[in-house]
Amino acid sequence: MTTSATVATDQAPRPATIRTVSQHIVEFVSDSGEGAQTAGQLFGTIAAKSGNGVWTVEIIPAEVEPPARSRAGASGNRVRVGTKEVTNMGDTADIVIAFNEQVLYSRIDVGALKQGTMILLENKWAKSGLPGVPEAYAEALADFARRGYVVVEVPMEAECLKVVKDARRGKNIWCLGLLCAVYDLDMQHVEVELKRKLGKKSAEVVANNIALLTSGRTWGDANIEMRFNVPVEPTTQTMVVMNGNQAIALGAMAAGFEVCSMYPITPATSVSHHLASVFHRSGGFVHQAEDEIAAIGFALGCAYAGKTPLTVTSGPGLALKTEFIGLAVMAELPIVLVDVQRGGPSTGLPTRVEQGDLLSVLFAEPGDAPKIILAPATIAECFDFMITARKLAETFRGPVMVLTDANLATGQQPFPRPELKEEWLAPPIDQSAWDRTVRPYEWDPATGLSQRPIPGQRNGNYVLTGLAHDEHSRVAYESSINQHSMEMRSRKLATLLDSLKPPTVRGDDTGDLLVVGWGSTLGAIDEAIDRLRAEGHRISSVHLRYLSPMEPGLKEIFARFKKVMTVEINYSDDVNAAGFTAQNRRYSQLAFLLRAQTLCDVDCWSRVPGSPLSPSMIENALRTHLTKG
Amino acid sequence: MTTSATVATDQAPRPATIRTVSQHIVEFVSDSGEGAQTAGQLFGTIAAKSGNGVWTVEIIPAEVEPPARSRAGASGNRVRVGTKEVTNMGDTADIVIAFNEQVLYSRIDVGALKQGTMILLENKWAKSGLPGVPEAYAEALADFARRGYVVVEVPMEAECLKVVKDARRGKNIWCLGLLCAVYDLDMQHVEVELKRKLGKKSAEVVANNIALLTSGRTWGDANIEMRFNVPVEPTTQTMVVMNGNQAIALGAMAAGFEVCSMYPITPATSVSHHLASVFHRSGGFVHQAEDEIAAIGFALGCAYAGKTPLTVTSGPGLALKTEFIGLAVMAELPIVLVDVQRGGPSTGLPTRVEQGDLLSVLFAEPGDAPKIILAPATIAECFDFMITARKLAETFRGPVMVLTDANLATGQQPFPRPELKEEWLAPPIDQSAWDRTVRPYEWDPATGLSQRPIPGQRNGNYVLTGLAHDEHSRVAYESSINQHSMEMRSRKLATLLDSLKPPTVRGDDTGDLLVVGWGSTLGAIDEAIDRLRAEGHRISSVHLRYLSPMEPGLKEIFARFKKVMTVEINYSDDVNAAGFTAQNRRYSQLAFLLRAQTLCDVDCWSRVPGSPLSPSMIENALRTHLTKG
Amino acid sequence: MFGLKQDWQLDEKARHFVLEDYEGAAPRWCSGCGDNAVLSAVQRLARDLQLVPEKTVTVAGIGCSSRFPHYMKTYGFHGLHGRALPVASGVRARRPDLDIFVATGDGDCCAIGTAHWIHAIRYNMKMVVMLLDNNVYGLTKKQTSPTSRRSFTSNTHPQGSLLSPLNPLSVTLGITNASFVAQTVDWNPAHVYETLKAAHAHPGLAFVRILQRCPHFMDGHFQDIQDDPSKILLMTHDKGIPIDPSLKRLFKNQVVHDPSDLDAARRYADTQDAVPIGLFYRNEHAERYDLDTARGIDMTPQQRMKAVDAELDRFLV
Amino acid sequence: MFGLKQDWQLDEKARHFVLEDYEGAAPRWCSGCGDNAVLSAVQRLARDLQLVPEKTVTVAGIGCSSRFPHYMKTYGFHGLHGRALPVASGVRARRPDLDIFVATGDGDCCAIGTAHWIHAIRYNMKMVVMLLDNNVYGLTKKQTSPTSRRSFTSNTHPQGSLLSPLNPLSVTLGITNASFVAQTVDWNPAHVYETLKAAHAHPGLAFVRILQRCPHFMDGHFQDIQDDPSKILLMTHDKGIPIDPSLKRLFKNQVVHDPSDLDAARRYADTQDAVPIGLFYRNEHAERYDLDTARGIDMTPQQRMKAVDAELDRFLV
Ligand SMILES: Cc1ncc(C[n+]2csc(CCOP(=O)(O)OP(=O)(O)O)c2C)c(N)n1
Ligand SMILES: Cc1ncc(C[n+]2csc(CCOP(=O)(O)OP(=O)(O)O)c2C)c(N)n1
Ligand code: SF4
Ligand code: SF4
Ligand SMILES: [Mg+2]
Ligand SMILES: [Mg+2]
Repeated sequence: MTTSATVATDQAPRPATIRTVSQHIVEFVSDSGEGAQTAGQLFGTIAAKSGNGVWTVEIIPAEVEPPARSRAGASGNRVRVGTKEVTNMGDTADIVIAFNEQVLYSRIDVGALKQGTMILLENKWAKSGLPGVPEAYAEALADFARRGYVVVEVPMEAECLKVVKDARRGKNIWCLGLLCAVYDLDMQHVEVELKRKLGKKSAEVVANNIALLTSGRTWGDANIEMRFNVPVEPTTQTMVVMNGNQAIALGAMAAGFEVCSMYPITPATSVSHHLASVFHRSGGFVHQAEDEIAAIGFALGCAYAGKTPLTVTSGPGLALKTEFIGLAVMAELPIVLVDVQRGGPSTGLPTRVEQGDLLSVLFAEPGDAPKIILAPATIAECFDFMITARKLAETFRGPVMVLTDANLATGQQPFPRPELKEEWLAPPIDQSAWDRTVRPYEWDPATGLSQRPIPGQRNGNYVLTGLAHDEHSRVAYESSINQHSMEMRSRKLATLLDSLKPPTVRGDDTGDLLVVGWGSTLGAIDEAIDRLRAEGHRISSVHLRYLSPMEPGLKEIFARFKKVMTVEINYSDDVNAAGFTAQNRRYSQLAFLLRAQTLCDVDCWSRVPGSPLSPSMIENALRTHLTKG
Repeated sequence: MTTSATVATDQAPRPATIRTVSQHIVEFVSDSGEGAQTAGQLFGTIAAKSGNGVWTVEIIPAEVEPPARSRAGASGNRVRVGTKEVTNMGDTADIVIAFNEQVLYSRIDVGALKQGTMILLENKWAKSGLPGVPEAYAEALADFARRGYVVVEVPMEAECLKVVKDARRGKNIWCLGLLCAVYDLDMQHVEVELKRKLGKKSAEVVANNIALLTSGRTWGDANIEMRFNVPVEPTTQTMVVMNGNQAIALGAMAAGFEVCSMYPITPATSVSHHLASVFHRSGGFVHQAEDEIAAIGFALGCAYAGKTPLTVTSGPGLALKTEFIGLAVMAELPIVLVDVQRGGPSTGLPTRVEQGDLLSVLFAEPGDAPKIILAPATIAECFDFMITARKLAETFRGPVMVLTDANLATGQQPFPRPELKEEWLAPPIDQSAWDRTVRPYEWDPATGLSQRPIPGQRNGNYVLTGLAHDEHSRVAYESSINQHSMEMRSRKLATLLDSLKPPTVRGDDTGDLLVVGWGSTLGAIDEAIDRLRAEGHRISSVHLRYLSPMEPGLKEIFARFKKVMTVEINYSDDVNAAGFTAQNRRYSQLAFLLRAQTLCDVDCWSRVPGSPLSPSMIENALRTHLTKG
Repeated sequence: MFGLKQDWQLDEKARHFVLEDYEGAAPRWCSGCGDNAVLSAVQRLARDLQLVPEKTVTVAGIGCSSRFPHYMKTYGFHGLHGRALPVASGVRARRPDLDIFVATGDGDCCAIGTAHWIHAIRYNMKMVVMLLDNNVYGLTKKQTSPTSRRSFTSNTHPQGSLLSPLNPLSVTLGITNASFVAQTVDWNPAHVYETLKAAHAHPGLAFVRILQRCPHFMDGHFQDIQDDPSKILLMTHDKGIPIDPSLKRLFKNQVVHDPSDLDAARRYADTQDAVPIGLFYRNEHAERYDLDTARGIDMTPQQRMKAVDAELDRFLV
Repeated sequence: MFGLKQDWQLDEKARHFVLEDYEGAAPRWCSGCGDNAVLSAVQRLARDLQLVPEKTVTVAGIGCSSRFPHYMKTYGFHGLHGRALPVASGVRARRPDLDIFVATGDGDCCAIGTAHWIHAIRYNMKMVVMLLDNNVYGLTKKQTSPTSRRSFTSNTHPQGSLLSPLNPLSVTLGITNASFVAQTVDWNPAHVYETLKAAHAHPGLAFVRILQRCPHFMDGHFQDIQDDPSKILLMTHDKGIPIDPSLKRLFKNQVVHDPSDLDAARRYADTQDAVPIGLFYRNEHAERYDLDTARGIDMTPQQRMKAVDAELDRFLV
């Protein structure tokens, strides 16, 4: 963040120590509805706009309106800012702004704090009239001290009440002002952003907010000694900042999708919220169907009629789509399905992150159902892969599954603004006459590829069917046709595989340990490995984007390392726990695939904490493996 | 078959050459509705009752009423009889009784005939008034001669009309009489069986049928020279004969199931047909739900209320149950799901055999959903495994998947009559008070096992949920609970695995090639291997019944063979076909699992002909692998 | 190109279609199966209306009746059991230019497809939906269907089915936004034809239940109604299905029913002593979801890109 | 042991249950959420009827309203979105001894659960089904539901929803074998209570639609009806829901409606200008599938084995 030239306060600032840091983690936590999420997002946007790297993570309670002052009710945002690109949520927070001590405990529970974390804590609870509250507050203060946190008690509400009547509504902005002091931000920039955020709100509301912001800043300047500066590196690139679901929505528009057919399910739904608010501007529409089966059925109707559709879902919804995905494979209908993975199995942890759907997406359909599976690893890739996915779906005539997760879905990150290309858009529906000598499934025996007629194309008439069928799409009764058509559908994967390059190894090409990952863990894995390499460990990583077909050359890469393991956010039996052995153990999902694929003894370290893996969790796990041999 | 002492005919038999054979294959084929299936079944039953080994395979047209005289319309039965137990459909037919030459072609197309096969062919077509028919018939006769088949033209309809007015209705029984001549059967036994089959039909109908039977026999004795004898080995065992779906239905009753909740789907439905006709006698009922989702939902309601339910389905229906299976795993509800596999993907080949659902059953559910998977390999096992499956479901508190296929479903085989045990039955629903100190998911940390309260049990009250939950079944918000409960559910598989013995190797313990199979292919694989061993090849086999957890000790067994491969009826890329390599190739389903599990380079030979694999198809494929090295 | 000026359509005018132009693969239904009669009615209708074959799409689920698309020489979608209606809705969504016919069975529509049936009626997207109701599961060989009569003995209910049949008409008439509900019988080709013609002309989803004979599994099931025309209640009205004078003579049991009267329609749908045929209800002004889903199909690539660019800019840092 | 002589039940008589005995986890609904009112009505009803807690099962799908089972101290099944009714039917199938309450939301029941809703009504297995209809998807944070009013702005329809709301009452009343259909409003505890009491007493499936406030996402949505009792049409009848005199005074807009009159019930269900509350329809003699599914529960192991042995013998060679 840039250091502000002037300080917009009517009070002389206290002299402060400014510490320059390359990255910093701030959390806002409040009861649900108190605005910590908004304040966090604003802070992230301001940081990004001033040129910092940023990664934000939403802190979301599981219930709509959880009880006040409860661990289950914590709502807010973590914002990690850095001089360079920030690729993940990082480890422990440097500063936490907490509206009460109970929501703070939910962060302590998940290990978000460390000794030395500075806590800016609302202090009104000390004098609260609510039964038990002052005691709980006092107890917590003592506990925090024992834990080595640096607590700054802040009279948030009291200060707000000096400016506005309803403190609950403005506390978040006041705290943003407080942070402006800590990071010595340019208040003009901040005000611009705040006003933009307030949008069409009344002049009075805007004035109130500015007053709160200023008050927070003033109080901070007067009362808080620590100052941090996260320097900015100059860049000429135009950047955008958004979360993964927004990136998917915009990517879908840029890719020329015109139909998103869905049924609401967390954490996928917000893709369609984003789309619904703007899709019509580019001529598209969101169909909210009566259920997930109808959603994909509707989508495949669109596909048959010439428009490659998008459908977005998550675990339980994915399960319901299984039968139709099988039809899409069998009848070779292009469709892009985004699965925003959440905690499973079953309803599981609906708002939490997991990478548990890989095997499901690969194998769920009864019978052989080869399909393409992609996994973006960054917010920018969420955008880009939509363009790739639509092209792949059409070229390879079938479903393309895009796996993201709750971490990408809600994580915000700046990335270079994509320059749209007309070729990204879907071409208009071809209505020229079809060459009647070409069969509707005229599979190229070498590639399995074929062209499909679209209703309206004269002479193209054919009847699509989920039954085994020949090149004419006629129901096949002979066994040779079944074998052949299965082969043709499978061959498409081999064809795509042929065009893929082996993944690049990050770090040295040989070494003691190679870590393989996929999806949202990219940044955290890289950061963990960088630390270990800095310590001198011979460790490298590979991150996969194509899971089906699996990227080529892995066996050869693996052979150059003493040991290979995956790091994943899904379940595996822990070989160190009593009763599990290398024999009876169930592996994490990518590890399982890689073992079958390469026959290398690929190990895994995986966890299902319902939250992203932090670099240090990974670092510790890897260190154990490095020292074990 | 026993040689009859007296011959029930009023005409002196022509002297005949009797050839004694250890096994023989007879096929009946007709247009749909002409009764070849009934005649074939009767023939099989008679053979079984006289003490022969028998295996029957249904020949089913894909349509309800396919066109007459068409390849697609062939309907009938293959009956393989033997002195010893018959474990599969065998290779080519020795005798085919065909009601017209076109349906015969459908058998020729699938390679069911060989040079020397004797064809007993209705000859009325030679003089048919239907346009083109005499020509087609003549052409076929010439073709059959070229192919080296031994054609005996039989005036079936003409002879029947001497006895009854409507030949179409009786031809099948007349042909059965014909076969009685060929195998010189005891007509008294045959008549008893025929009468039993006719059940409560009128005396006139019975008399007509006996007359037709006798007429066929007489004609055969007078006109057919060949005589075969398949000797019988004496046995003291009481045997039953039925098909796999009947065995599942009876096994379910013997296991004490009281609820079968289903939605019709071929080839699973006949399990419920069998059950529906008799289930009420043992106090059970079949619920035909509005769809497969409701079927399993209803079943899980029963499970929650204390009755372990059965549900039966096939490919598309299985796909629809995915979400609920995930819930059954998560909430640990006992249920047995029989998947009678058919050709996939999608609607695929609805009446045909495939082993294509293994990976789907294992992995379909989003998130980690460990479950038990069994695969019976014989008709007798279809019965037995129902008893095992219910016990496992209750002990391990979760879904048990039983994989059969269209081959087992409709194949008939005699097996020793099971002696029922009361302990096989489910105990009555426990309604005694629950120990209130025991939590509803009080997982034993070492095994993952726990006991569940049933509504009606005082103090047992709990709310089942598909959300991540703790031992109290309370919704879990902490990450450690998620990790722990996932581990507990996974541990159950390790616990079961501990109690399993490594599979036995059939043949020598070491050698050049080990063949691994599962499910209905057992008999055909064994037969193929026996032939190869007889030739001196060092080849053995292992057949798996537990697919999850996978049976133990495989890696050690595999290590003792130069090469290991699976034989399966599902799709794999053929490594010998252009463009496929050991690298880009997609493996058959068990092979894939074994590779991941053992890291051995398990090869595979798999095909999707929509019919069972014959011993000689397997033999040829294995021979290639043996000679390759 | 669709959505743009479609010059190529001009030469369509020169084409003339005969019955054969709508005849696909040879039907594989049993002889005497009522599906045959419905197929030929649709083919005749297509010919008479000169529907452009490549602009016509038949959509079906799975079942005997759902083999329908294979027997039309148009575009067709033979999809999944129970899921014809979502697929047809999807086909319609961006293609106002197509003619859509849906064939669905009583199992397909009223059992596994129930949710889609209810919601498709509500969406009211323009298409003709033919419920081929033989009161049984045909393709899977005689199981009870929701519309099977009580005590019907099937393979899943060998001791007789337990519940009274679900009435697809009264259910449909209970759904908000239902806009065209009719019933006919496969064995009266003239009435089938006129009913489908009216259905095709309707601006919205036209739901036509066709009592369909299945001689294979339900031999003689509708025989009584067939033999005794007085068991049919012919609903007539000048806003209803046009009735041939011969029909008027055949069906003595008649009633004048105004298809805009929903209350009366619901009452007639419940008729127990006779089978009402004709138009129960029509509302040409019901909301149509397909008018919404088709918005934007004419947009140029430039317009689309401009819009996406503008959206992207909102996220600039 | 269930199905056998249940001696242990004798000492039940000695037990007396207070409200607390039905109170499970502390409700986590928003304050002012109508679900709270319904929960407390069910708890009071259970207490007043002295339902045995361990013999009571609440079943739900997924949604805010579907959290219901967690807040009852009975057995409960919080299953899958849309699938409460098949599960409840399964619970009922072999357990005539249990009391079953189903809580389902408008998305749960009328969108993803539609097929089960229609068929559960037809099965008519004894249970109380409470449709908690807030006209929105609550748990997933404000998407349009099938019962959302037209032009409702939600996250999936920020420009306003496109269709008129599906009327769950008219649909239910169109289903063959519907046997109890009522409507009430969460903000009138007395009416909710009496309606649920009548529902519980009904021998079959009692379907109760409860208009339910969602202050979090639908602030003021039902305010007009709440503020102006004349916007409610109180249906009264001596065979209907017992009406407290105070209600009679509150709701001036009344009509006497005989709940055995299906035609009239359907007409009232379509009422546009007011919200009818009370009993639309009741038929105590409708077929009950649960009477069939429970057959054989009393059979002894010996009887079962004998039957299986006999079956096996039919397959002897
Ligand atoms: C998901 C799924 N479940 C079940 C089936 C099996 N199945 C095919 S058609 C059918 C019912 C056919 O009845 P109906 O819809 O009335 O059509 P009909 O054959 O009578 O014309 C069933 C149960 C299937 N194909 N897919
Ligand atoms: C298969 C599946 N699809 C979607 C969801 C996400 N989901 C949970 S609740 C819900 C809708 C809730 O609306 P409603 O049923 O009206 O209940 P309310 O929250 O309003 O009480 C949805 C779509 C899910 N859990 N499972
Ligand atoms: S089985 Fe019935 S419905 Fe199916 S084709 Fe034959 S007659 Fe028609
Ligand atoms: S969001 Fe609405 S329905 Fe859900 S608990 Fe809150 S008020 Fe109730
Ligand atoms: Mg039918
Ligand atoms: Mg709702």
